[in-house]
Amino acid sequence: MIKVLFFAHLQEEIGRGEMELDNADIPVRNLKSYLQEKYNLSRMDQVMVAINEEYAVDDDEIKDGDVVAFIPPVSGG
Amino acid sequence: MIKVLFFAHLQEEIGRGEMELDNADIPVRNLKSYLQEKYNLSRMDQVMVAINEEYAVDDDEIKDGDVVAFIPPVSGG
Amino acid sequence: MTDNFDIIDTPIDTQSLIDKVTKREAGAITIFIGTVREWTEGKKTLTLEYQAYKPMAIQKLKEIGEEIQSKWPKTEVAITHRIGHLGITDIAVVIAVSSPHRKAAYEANEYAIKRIKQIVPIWKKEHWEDGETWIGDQLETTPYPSGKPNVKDESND
Amino acid sequence: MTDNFDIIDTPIDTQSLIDKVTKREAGAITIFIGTVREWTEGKKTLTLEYQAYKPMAIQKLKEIGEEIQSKWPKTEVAITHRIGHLGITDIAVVIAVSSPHRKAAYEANEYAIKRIKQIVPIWKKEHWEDGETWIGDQLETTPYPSGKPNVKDESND
Repeated sequence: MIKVLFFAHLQEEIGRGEMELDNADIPVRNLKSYLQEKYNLSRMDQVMVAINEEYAVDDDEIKDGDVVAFIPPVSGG
Repeated sequence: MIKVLFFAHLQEEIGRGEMELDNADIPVRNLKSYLQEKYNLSRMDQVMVAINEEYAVDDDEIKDGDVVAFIPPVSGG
Repeated sequence: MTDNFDIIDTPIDTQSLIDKVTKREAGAITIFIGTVREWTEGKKTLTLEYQAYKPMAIQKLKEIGEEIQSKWPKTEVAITHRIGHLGITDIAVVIAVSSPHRKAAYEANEYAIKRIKQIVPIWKKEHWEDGETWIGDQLETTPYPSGKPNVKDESND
Repeated sequence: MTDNFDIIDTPIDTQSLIDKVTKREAGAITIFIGTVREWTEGKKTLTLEYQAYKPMAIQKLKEIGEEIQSKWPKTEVAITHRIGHLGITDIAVVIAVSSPHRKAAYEANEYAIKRIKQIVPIWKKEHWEDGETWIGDQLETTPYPSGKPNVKDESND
């Protein structure tokens, strides 16, 4: 099981801020495509992914128990 | 009559912060030399003069009623 | 100095950040206060809403502090970002930097706000008279080819 | 905005300066706080004493505010300098600048402290363990050939 977090416009498009999935042992890229298609998400090419609170790249492998966060372009400050 | 103000090390060398003089109608340069000699003032080449709260140059004429301030290098902030 | 970096949902007390960085070795403290501005490029903001991925945001603020102390030795850094609903003139972020000398205090402070806008997972939703939008969402900037976000144009730029 | 510029002999309340520059048009406020540092080039400061030619100093602070508003439009500026005896970590000067955008707020703030050190008639006397000296007196810098003081090396430089 992995925990997936969504923020900002993604949270609104999906209708919730987190979900649990059993898509472990796949690269970030695949989870991204899967969710993009399933929820018809917009602007996913601008969205970063963090695994366990650290920025990850598309090739990084998601492991069982990971917390994966989808991070749209930040706008704090 | 003119009023003359001294600050910082000049105030301490002269022993007071202000005095009244009747040296009107002379340029700043002359008042400066007069006081430097009379009180044996140090580092007068670094000292600025203000007439009525505005920086003046050596050629500026001091007029009756002026307030003349001797301003050592400033060190605020 | 973990508690120098925080995300809160209540008003930020600027003085408490000043107190955190005040020390006998410091001759200069710089503070940056980001406030909610009413007008941005002709659009009137009514309120703002900030959302954060809080544990990661605090971690990233802490990393920014470490970057600063590495680049500008003998500095002390404190940053608090507010989340939730904010009105015009409300404070969204306060950055405090102390340093023995002022040049480092200015440079490090400006570096901090730039880095916040690059790497800290906080999002702003603008509520205008005619609608609302998550910023970042709206900017249509270039994607992140390197896997790292770029600096973007934001409220106090 | 004359009352935005002041010389006082009591502790400076930073928040009051923030309040003076806060406005709906501002997205950024920068604050500079000059504090009394304990060590300067190996010498230990015990206390400091600041003296001002008060009416001229307030006038010069006001002029610095006008220079800033002319160089960086839509800024608001407030400066208070403290005089008298100050201990280590006490605040000597606070500069607050607000601006719609942050770049101007940083630049204008740094400009203000530089100008204070050039043109505002305030003097600092250092009280060390082994004596006391008026700073400026001690620096042996070049004279002012142009009739205008130069920037000098000071406490928070």
